[in-house]
Amino acid sequence: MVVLFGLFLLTLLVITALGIVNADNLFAAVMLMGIFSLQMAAIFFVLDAADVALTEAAVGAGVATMLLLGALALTKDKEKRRRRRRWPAIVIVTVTTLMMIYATFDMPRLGDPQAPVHQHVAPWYLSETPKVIDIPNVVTAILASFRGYDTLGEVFVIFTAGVGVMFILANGSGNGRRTMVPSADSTGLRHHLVPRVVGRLLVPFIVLFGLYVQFHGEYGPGGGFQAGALISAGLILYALVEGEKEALRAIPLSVLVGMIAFGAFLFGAVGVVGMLFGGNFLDYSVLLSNPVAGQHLGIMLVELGVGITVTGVLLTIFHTIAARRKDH
Amino acid sequence: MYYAVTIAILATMALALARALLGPTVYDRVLAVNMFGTKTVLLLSVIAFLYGRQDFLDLALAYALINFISTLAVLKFVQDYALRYREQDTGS
Amino acid sequence: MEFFGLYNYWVFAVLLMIGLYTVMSKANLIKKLIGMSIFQSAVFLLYITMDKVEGGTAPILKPGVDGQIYSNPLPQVLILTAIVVGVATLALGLAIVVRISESYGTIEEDEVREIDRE
Amino acid sequence: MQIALDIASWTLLIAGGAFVFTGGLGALRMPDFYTRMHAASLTDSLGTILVLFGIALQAGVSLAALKLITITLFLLLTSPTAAYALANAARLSGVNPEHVVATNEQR
Repeated sequence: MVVLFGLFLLTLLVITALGIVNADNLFAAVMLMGIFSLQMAAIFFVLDAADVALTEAAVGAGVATMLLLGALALTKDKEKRRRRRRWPAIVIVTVTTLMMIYATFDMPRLGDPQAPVHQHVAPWYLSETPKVIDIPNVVTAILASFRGYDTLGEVFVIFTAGVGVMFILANGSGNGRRTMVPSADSTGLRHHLVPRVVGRLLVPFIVLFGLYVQFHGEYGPGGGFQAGALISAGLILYALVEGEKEALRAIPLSVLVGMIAFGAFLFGAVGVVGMLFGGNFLDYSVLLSNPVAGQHLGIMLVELGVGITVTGVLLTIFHTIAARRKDH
Repeated sequence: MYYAVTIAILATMALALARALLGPTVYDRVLAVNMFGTKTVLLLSVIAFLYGRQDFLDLALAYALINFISTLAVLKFVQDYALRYREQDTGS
Repeated sequence: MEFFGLYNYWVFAVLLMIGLYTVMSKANLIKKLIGMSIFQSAVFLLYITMDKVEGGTAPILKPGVDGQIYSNPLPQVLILTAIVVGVATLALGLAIVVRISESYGTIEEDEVREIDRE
Repeated sequence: MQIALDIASWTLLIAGGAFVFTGGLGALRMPDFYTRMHAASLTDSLGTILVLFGIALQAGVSLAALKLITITLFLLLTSPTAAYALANAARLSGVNPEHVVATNEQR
């Protein structure tokens, strides 16, 4: 029965995607993207991926919409309707879709336990995690320990993206003014009493919930990525209701930039310390005398590093885009 | 019983999606997003119980906390927009 | 039920191509980025579809329960990181679009190309 | 006792489902933006309370029930705020309740 619910949601997903493509008004497209993200999260949850659903929830609801709206505020929110030759694109896309659908008939059915994916390393991860690492959340165990290299790489990709956004937007646009200083009229929603009161009330809860997700990630759905996105969503809410200036006074940009660097550094440093203790890079078993406790410590530190970097990058990006003024 | 509620929620999601696609104003779409968010919270809670994994209510909690941020962002967007147009009308 | 076992893959194929179509045929750069997001989401959907095991539950071990089937955790790990990387790269793309808009005064691809040609 | 609890929770769940669906119908069928918002936001709150409390009765006294009550509380705070923000944004940009269909500019 739940599978049928999944099918229904998937159908809605396709309809939403078609709506997004059709929307002339970019603002409407962004709103439909919000619905798209909600549907994705629900589908992930139906398909047993609680951690992924939490990530999509944190990123899609809080951060992605904010970034798109911020960019729209700096550009135009109407797409120009024009006669273009669409037929080549439509033909290519249709043919490829049909070919891909034809190819899917060789794929294993949904939920088939004999599928090749479930034969290789996955059973090993599931059976070894209780012995070697001894935390319930296998996803966190793989993310932080078994495949720590991967995650380190991802953290550096995020790091690079954050630095890239700052390079592109933060160095003024040629006429010598510094654009990192928020404009004077960015008072946020101060004049609106209801959002202000509720926002102020909720910001601590969101940050607290983010910290819970961060440190409870070994036992339930959660971890550094989700926590980073949640905490930055909370602080973005603060910036919305109090204005960017106030938010930057609470957490200055220099602190955020420091967070970006420190999180990535912490991740790498845990790996190097493991090497100094005589293990391999990112091998946490040697950190403490008890290998399992060492794994626990290593995973906690690494997740902390991830959380700090993600928070720093997302907030820096938000402030960089929000601080820019459209004046031409 | 959970199934009945889930079906009601899914049907409402479809209605909200129809409103989002029909418009006509962008605010109708924002309203639909908002509705969809609340319905997602309910859906996630119900499915967590259907699956018998009640520790996954964290997800619904996350949505309950942060889903309205995008609506506030829309208000700010519109407010800045209106402000800018007023400046252009009177200033230049 | 056997027939619907492939539905997820079909949705994946259709979404992937909707994303590709948006990137190919729309001139607006933000619309292109949105299309890229849809493309990305389709890939996420493919991976998460593969992780599901019949009768399984999310790979968060229940203490003291023997014989419970768990879904495959590996695709989840890959996608979990990919979502956050996806939003970071989206931000990078948006930053470039904002700069283009400031330099050229438009975010339509063909108009930008025309200005370049002059 | 168990049966009484079950019946109570089922009643709540069914009523909640009905209200949720009514809200969806109202949001689709009402003639202009403000009436649609009225339909959606009112039933949102009531439906949420009914559904989540219905589930909470099934959960009994547990962490899950506490979480459900927390979710309800937060939703009761956030969804009226969102409704306020939305109505304000619409008003600010000149969507008028008098006109059944908004002016072309806002489309």
